[in-house]
This record gives sequence, structure tokens and C-alpha cells, in this order.
Amino acid sequence: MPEEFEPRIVAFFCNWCTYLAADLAGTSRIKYYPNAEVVRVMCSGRVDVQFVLKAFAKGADGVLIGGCHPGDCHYQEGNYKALRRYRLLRRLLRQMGIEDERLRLEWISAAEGDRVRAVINEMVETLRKLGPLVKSDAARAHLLEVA
Amino acid sequence: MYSLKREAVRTHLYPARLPIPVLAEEFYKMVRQRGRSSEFWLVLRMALRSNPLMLLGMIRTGWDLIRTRRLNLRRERIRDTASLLPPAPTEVA
Amino acid sequence: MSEPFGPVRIGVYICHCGTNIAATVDVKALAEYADLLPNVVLSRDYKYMCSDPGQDLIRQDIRDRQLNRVVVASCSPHLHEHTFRTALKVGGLNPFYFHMVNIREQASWVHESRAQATRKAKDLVRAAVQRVAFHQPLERGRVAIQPDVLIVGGGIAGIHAALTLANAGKHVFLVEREATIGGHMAKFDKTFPTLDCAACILTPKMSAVRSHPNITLWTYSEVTKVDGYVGNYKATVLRHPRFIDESLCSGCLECIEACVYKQAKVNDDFNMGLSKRRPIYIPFPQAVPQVPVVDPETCIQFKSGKCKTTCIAACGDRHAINLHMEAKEEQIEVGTVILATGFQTFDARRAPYYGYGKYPNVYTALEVERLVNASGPTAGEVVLRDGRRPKAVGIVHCVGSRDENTNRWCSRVCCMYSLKLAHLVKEHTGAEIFNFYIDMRTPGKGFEEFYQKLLSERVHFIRGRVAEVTDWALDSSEEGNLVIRVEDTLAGFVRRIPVDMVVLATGLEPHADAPEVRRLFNISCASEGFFLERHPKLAPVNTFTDGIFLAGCCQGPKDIPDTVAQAGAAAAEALALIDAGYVETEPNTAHVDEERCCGCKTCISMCPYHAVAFVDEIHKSRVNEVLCKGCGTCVAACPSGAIRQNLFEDDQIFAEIEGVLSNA
Amino acid sequence: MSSAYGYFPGCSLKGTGIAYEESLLALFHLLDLPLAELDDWNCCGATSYMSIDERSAFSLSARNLTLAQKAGHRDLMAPCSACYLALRKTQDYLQRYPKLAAGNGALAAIRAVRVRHPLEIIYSDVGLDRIRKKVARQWHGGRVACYYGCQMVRPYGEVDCDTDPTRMDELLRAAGVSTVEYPLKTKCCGGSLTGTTHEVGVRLNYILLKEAARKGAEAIVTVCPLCQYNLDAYQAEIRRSSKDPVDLPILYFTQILAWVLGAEIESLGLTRAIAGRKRIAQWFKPAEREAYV
Repeated sequence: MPEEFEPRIVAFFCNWCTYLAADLAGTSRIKYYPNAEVVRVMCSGRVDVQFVLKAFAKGADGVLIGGCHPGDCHYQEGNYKALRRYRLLRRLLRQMGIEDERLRLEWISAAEGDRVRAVINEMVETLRKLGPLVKSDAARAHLLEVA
Repeated sequence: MYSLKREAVRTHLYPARLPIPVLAEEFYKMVRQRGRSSEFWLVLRMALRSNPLMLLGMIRTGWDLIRTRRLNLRRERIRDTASLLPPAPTEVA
Repeated sequence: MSEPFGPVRIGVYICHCGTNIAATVDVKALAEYADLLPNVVLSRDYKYMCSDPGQDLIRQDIRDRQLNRVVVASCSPHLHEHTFRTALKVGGLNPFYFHMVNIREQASWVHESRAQATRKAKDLVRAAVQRVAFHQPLERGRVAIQPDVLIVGGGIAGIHAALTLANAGKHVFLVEREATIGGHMAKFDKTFPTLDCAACILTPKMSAVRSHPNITLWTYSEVTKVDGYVGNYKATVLRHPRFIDESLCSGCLECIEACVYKQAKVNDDFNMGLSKRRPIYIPFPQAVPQVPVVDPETCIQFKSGKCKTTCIAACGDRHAINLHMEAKEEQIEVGTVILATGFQTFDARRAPYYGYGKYPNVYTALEVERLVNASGPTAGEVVLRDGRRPKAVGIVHCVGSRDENTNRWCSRVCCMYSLKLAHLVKEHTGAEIFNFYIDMRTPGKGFEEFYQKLLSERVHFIRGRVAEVTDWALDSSEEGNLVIRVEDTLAGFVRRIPVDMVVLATGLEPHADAPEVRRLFNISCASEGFFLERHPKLAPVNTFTDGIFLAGCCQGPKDIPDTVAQAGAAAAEALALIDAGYVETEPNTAHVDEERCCGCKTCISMCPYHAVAFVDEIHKSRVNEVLCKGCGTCVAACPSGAIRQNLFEDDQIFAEIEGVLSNA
Repeated sequence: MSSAYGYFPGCSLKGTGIAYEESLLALFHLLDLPLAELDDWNCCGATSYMSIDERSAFSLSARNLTLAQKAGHRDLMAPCSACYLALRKTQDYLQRYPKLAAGNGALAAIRAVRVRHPLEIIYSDVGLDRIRKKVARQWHGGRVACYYGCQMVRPYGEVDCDTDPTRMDELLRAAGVSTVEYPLKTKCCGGSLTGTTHEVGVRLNYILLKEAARKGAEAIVTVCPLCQYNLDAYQAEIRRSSKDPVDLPILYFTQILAWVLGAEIESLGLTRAIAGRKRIAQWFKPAEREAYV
């Protein structure tokens, strides 16, 4: 059996909730798949559509956006803005033939270290089934010009 | 809990004449073969195999049950006994 | 501090963090790898980068090797970003030419395979190296600190913090939800392990609060709205009507005597419902302020309007009673906030197998605190609800603590207060006392000694979690008693112990409305619901929101000494901010590149702080950097890429994204 | 999708527990709740099977769940506490360890079918109010102790609170029957111990009966054929060994409810009781002039 495909995930975590949750996972020594690389932003609202497209264009098989739970945003409503943008993005990606599962938005509070593990592991396994994004070269090419 | 009991039954790790494992085994056989258990026959087989004297103590209860028409002497079974066998073993923790 | 000329010269530093990182990440390989990356002029690994020699490395290399960018791969930026930025500054480099890589919390501690953890660390370092090349020099802004302090919660924590700050000459607004300050401590009779009377040590501090010129005390009040940021918080306090004017009332309490209710009929919350009060009442004799409250739920005048209002008559020409008083809102501006909102005790009804609420003689510990209290409902007489004196008392530990089905944490105080109650009840009644415990936890000055003392007092200790409290009697000896069924894990069998009184040592848990309070002050909760401190060891009273501090049990269960210590610490942290006079702010604000702004106004609606305004003259948006909190939402929304965010510039993040992926 | 509740009688309801089946059918008929007995259902495996071969024990219940799904039932009702637990447990384990289900394709069924107990069905799907409205006979009997046993409430606590169940009490009170506070309501009846290690089993039942009497109950109401059998069958023996003159009717909650809602006395299998027959005769005779409420 060939070696299992290891997806690459770019994770945009907000500074106040999800990034802290990831730190908590660390201090609690919770183990999870090493496939997600975290890019810290102050707020999930900072995650630009282009960030996501760029990530896919540059070889990510999945993108994870982590923000505070609704009502808990450190900046009051940045996470709602993120949610709106996420919905648009999904449509856009579908048109490019990129499966929904490849983009994920999760609310993870500073207390939910274990949820970081759950979400990342889950996503990695889904993506393993889905296989690499590159398989659709068309999409990649298209992405490159958009991003 | 059950794993302990199973182990005890498997390795006969229990006092002689203890009816509990016998009941379990008889029950297992009966259900495995016929798909249903029939209380009367089950108790009978258990008693005979472990300690027939038990039956004496059971006479009164038995009579009560007959009296109240609660003792079903039919040996129940299901039609599709073939479907009882467990699926092809898969490695299970 | 001027932008160094010439090409980008990056120094990369890999921290071992002892073995915390080195054990899982191959730091040598990582350093060698980093050395080969573009623009990297040197790459080192060192045992503890955050230590002085570690920081010196950076300072020297900046000088000797003309570094103009620095990357440190170590722990979370939340822990040491500031440390290293300062190091750059001291080394003569703009502190924002720095980027930190988190290879501890987010690599070495969360992955098992050395190979994988190292690979991930390489990706992250590569990303940082590419990112930092785009960094710009930035200056920190300064915000003046408003010297006044808001303290929420008037328990022992809030009281102590308030007095500390007030004595340091700062003005304190102390806001308490109940009609009096004092909190839970005011309900206690004695305190462990010294057995000195709680009232004797608390009430003087309470009256000190009342009389202190620097303290504005608002009881019966709640904070309903908080805006602003460190140094400049604007809070709205809702003052519920107590229907008695504090400025006019002399605290003679004659109105209470005069109430038309000759018999008190209302459950007295302060006495845990073990006694009754009138609709006009004062929680307890030493309450601060010494001003009664009218409870509109039960006052006849409010219900029917047909009361003789003898209370008003009794008050006479003071006219302190005003039954038409209305809720009032106060607006205050403070620089810092201390949250001391305390805890609630576990509701014993959530453990039905212990029979609370079903069997009258099952009590909670707090109820028994009132029973043994000399100023309590029975004046210190420990009697059952039917008036009998208990002959055998069972104290069940860990009710709502260390329990998968209710609360998993240890409430820290129950073992000790159970010992205290055991001692007091035995002293008052001479009854046989049985303690049922999982483990005895007596870590504290004089605690273990107190435990030994109890053992010598012939109090019984049975190690085992109680299965149930029942009135099921197996034989005549148990008739009419409560039976405690428990596995005695030391004797190794199940016991049935008949008693006539059961005390449930209920645990401590976060207030039911802790989540709302948390949102109000924009801080986080830990998984069990207590407020989250910035760092469990190094910043135990700080929160992730600057200028907001924690004291007492709202941060986690603790006893009185720890609470007071923490309250002092919180006060000190606040003082440090106030006396510095200003805070430096992160320069991660947004700004508009007016060349590119097309005036579409998309950004305006994005900003919850109204920091982005539209300038009609030039038909372009402009960011007010004082109001901007630096979330970057407007930046992400701007269709023409005209808004940019310091420290999170698009090209910086793009570089980071490419960086993590470029070996794909 | 069939709107009827899938009905899994289990072996006991065809034998010693037949009165349970009779009264259950009567009650569901009165409440217009359609029942469809599962065709060719097999034994749930109970606890004994579990203790020989766990995996095939699961496959037994899995078969029943699959039958239920094939018949298009959303709910599968198991009146016997042991059956209920065996089915529910299988469902739970197969969901948690899908490997177990591999091969017999039961997973789909596991997800599609809800395993339920009649007590909870009547409490949730019918509700106290409709019971109150439907009351047709005044209860002339005495106060009863509601006995829930262990397997129905533990560990899942879905039929009722796992430590302090009250739904049977609520239902009976709604039907005008007064119940006593019974601290042993979730203690074990001994299960098969009365047949295997007789003395142990009987002692458990002695304690249950004695405490019920002490609490002023004149009958015990059960939700499980084995509980009913154990409490019912050995009272004479207990009278002999202990000096206590226990003689309590042991009823099924379905018998009382169906009676109060106006069922024909013949349909309740009351003559199948062993203990307390006199009292049963007094309680369950249609009063001269039926008091309609």
C-alpha cells in the first residue's frame, strides 16, 4: 500500500480565542496531527479572501479559519464578518471545483484546547480521503490567476 | 465487568455446582440455536446440569406459575435461525 | 532608531527551552536549515533564549553582524514576544523588525514524531524568515491612564483590593450586586484553621470601606455596560432602587420594627432560608451600608397599595423611605477594572442521591455555617429542623467536586471547612461526627495540623465516596434515621451508617451569569467556566484584556488567605499601570493609503468602533488611529487594497503563507 | 416509514411476563398508539449471553434493530428492561466502535431506529395532560410504590433520571393513583439470582418488599417482567423464612394505567398474579356505579 497522502493545511487563528486554544492544547500536551501550520491574525475578521485563495494556489489542500464564538469576539463582531466572507468564499470555491470540506470555519474559544485537536484531526482525515487539491490542475491554474 | 465474568466462565474459575455460569452457557446454547429462550426449559437444563436438587425448591414456584397460566412449555424458536450467526470476525479490541 | 540601510540581514534564533523543545524538535538541524534560507546571515540555537545571555546573543549580533531583522523560534508570542522586542530595542533596532515562531506550544508539545515536529518547525521558521523581510519600523502609541479604578464585587476580595487602592490614594468605585458588601465570608462563623471569628476580621474592613474618602460604594448595583480600552474604560452602573435613601437613613432600623408584618414571613436568603425576614429588612446586623432594603415582591404597599406604611411613619421627619424610588444609571470613567465577582456554591439538588430537598435533615455546608453562627437563625444552637439536637452527624465531602457527572475540579476549600464544621458541630452538640472523604486535602499553613487536631478529637474519618443518603431502614437501629451508604475503602466493605443530620460539603462553581460578565468585560473563561487568567503562573491576576484584573474565586476556587493575597496582587497590578501614567499600545492599527482609496465606504460599516470615518472633502476614508483597536476587519474588506494594517500587512501575511507552503 | 411503534416483546412477555404484554396492548389500544410486533424477532441476549460471547451478543440485538429498520419503524419499543438495555447498549457500542458492526451492515439500522421503553413513550408522546383527560375510572385501590429497577434507568438515563426517576410516579398520580416515596426504586431485584443463587436473590426481594410496606405502600408497581416475577413469586417463601406477613400485589404500571383509563378487566391479565390476589380482587372490581371522572 502506498504511503498515505499527508494534506497540508494553512490555519488562520485569531489572536484572542483560537490561537490561545492552540497554546492551551500545547500546555495540556494534547497531541494532534502536524499537518496544520498556523498563521496568527488579530481577528478572524482580518482573514482576507485573497489569503485563502493564495493558500490554495500555493499548495494548501485545506484552509482552516479559527475565531471566537459568536458574541465573544474580542473586537465585538469581527467573527461575524468572517462568517459572511466564509459563505461567499465557499460559493466561489465551488465554482472553481474546490470541495466544501477544504475550507473550514470554526469557533474555538481560549478554553477549548481539545477542540483544536478534534477539528484539526478531523479535517486531516477528511482531506486524506479527499486527496490532494492538485489533482484538479484546472482549479490550481485558475486559482493562481485569481490569487 | 462482563469481560471478567466471561474470563471466569471460560477458565472455570468458580465454585463447583455454581449455577450462574451453567445458566449463562445453557442460555447461550439455546439462543444460539433457536433464537429465543424458553424460561422453563432453560431453568430445567440449568438445574439438571448444576444441581438437580434445586428442582425440589422450585416445585412451589412452578406450581404457582402453572396455576396462573404463566408457564409456557412451548420451545420457542425463530424461522430464520441462519441469520443468527455473528458476522465474519473482524479484529476487534 | 532609524531604518538600517543596505540589504535585509536576518538573524534566526532557535530556543531549546531546556528540553521542552529540544526533546521533540531537532534544534540543531533546524538551525542549520534556517542558516541556508535567503537573507539569513546567521542562525543559532541556544538553551534558553528568553534568559539574559539569550537576549544578549541577539543584542551583540545586531551590533557585530549588523542584523536588521530578527526571528526567534521558541514559545508562544503571548509569553515572550514583548521580551524579545525589548531585546531588539536595547540592541538599537526597531522592536518591530522582529517575528516570533511558536515551536513549543504549537509544535514540540503537540506532536510525538520528532521528524514531523521538526518538519513543521522548519516550515514555520521559513515562513517567519520570509515574513520578517517585509517588516517596517513602527512606533508605539501612548495612552494616558485614568487613575480611578472600578472594582466589581464586594466580597473579601473586592473589599481588600478596594482598601489597598484607596489607601494608595486612588479613587475606587466598588460595585456590589447584593444589598450589603461582605460576600460569602460574612456568612461564616469561624475561619479555618485558626478558628478566629470571621465577623471580627471582616466587619472592621467593611466599615473601613464605608468610611473611606477614596471609595465610592454602590451596593444593590450592577455594571451593565463597559466601553473603551485600557486606561480609558467607560462603565455604566445600574443602581437598583432599595427604596431607602442612603444619604438620609441613619440606620436606626426602626422602620423594620414598625413593619405591618408582625411575623416575618419571607425566606431570609442571608440565612439560607433557615429564618424569616420582613419585606423591609437589613441582610444582617453588621451589614454595610447600615441601610435597610424594601423588597417590592413581598411589600404590601407594592402589591396592593393599601398598606398603612407604618415604616414611613416610623422614619418620621428623616423621610429616608421613598417607595417611589426608581432605578438610576451612573456613568463612570476608570482606567482599570478589578473583577472580584466570586463564586456560587453547587446546588445540592443536582445530586439527588444525597437527598437534599427530599429529607429535611440533609443540609448544605453553608446552611450549617449559619446554624453554628452566633448571629445566625438559631443564635448558634445546632438544632435540626424539628428542633432536636443531632446525636450523629455525617459530613459528605466532594458534593459537586471531583465528580465526572457534575464538576470535575477540586473546590479546594471543602476538606478544610468540613473539618472546621466537624469541630464546631461537635463543640456545640457533642454529637458523633463522621467525615466521608475521597482524599483529605489539607495543603496550607496549619491545615494538616488542624486535621491532626480533629483526629485527636475523635471525629470519625471514613475514606470512600458516599453512594447515597436514604431513609431506608434495614433494622430498628436505623428506624427514623438517615442512613449513609458508603464503601469504606480502607476497611474494604460497604457500610451503612445511621445519622440524624447530614451535611453536604458542596463545592464552588462559577456564577451562573459568569458568561455574561465575561462578555461585558471582554475576557475569556477557562473550560470549567471560571475567568481565565493571562498566565497560570506568571500573570495569575491579569487577563488577556489589558487593564482588567481578577481577584478571588471568580478566577478559581480558593480560600480566604489566597483570595486576600490575590486581591492585593490585583490592586498592585492596577497601581503599577496607574502610576506609570500611560500604557504603550500595539502599533497594529489600520491606515488608509489615500492614493488607492476609491471612496466606496465599504470599510465604514466594518468598524464596530467607528474608527473609520469618511472625509467628504477628499471623498476618501480615513482611520482614527486612537479609536482603532487593530482587528484588521476593514483591511480584509477593502476591495481596492487601500487600507493596510501595521504588523499584519498583506505582503507580510502572503509571505508567511508562501513560506509555510513553499516546500510542498 | 411506518407510523406504528415497532414492538419487541422479548421472551419473558411470551412466558412469565405475559400479563405485561396483555395490559400493554390494552393500554396502547386505549391511547390509540399503533403497535406492530417485530416479525421473527430473536432473543435480546440479555446479560447471560453477554457473559459468554459479547460480539455475537451484539449481533443478536443488531439483528432485531435491522428488522425494525427494514419494517420502517422509527421507534423500537422494548417493555422488558433487560431487552431495552441490551438493544440500547448494542446501538451505543456499535456506534462508538463501528468495527463491531462490520459485516452485518447494522450501522444504518443503528442510526435509524430509536430504542425506547413504553414508560418513556407514554410520558413523552402521550403526556400527563392527556392521561389526566382520558381517566375513565376512579382508582379505588390503595397507595403504591413505584419500582423502576436498574436496567431501565442505568446507565443511559434516557427513559428517566438515572438516579432519581419519577416518571412512573407522575403518570400514576396523573391517573389519580397515590404513590409513596420509595427510596429503593432503583435497587436491583436480583435478576436471575433467584434462580441461581436463590438465597441471595430472595433476600434482595425481601428488602424491597419490606421497605415498600414500611413506607405505607399496599402494592408495588413495576416496569419489567423479571422484576415483577421476582417480587411476585417468592412472597410465600419470604413469609415463612422471615416473620413478616408480606403479601403485596406486584403490578405492571400498564395494568393500573389501562384499568384507570377504562380497559376491560379481562384484558389486564390480573388473574396471573401470584401474591396479593385478595387485594387485587378488591381493587380491580368495577364499582357498582362506575364513578366517571
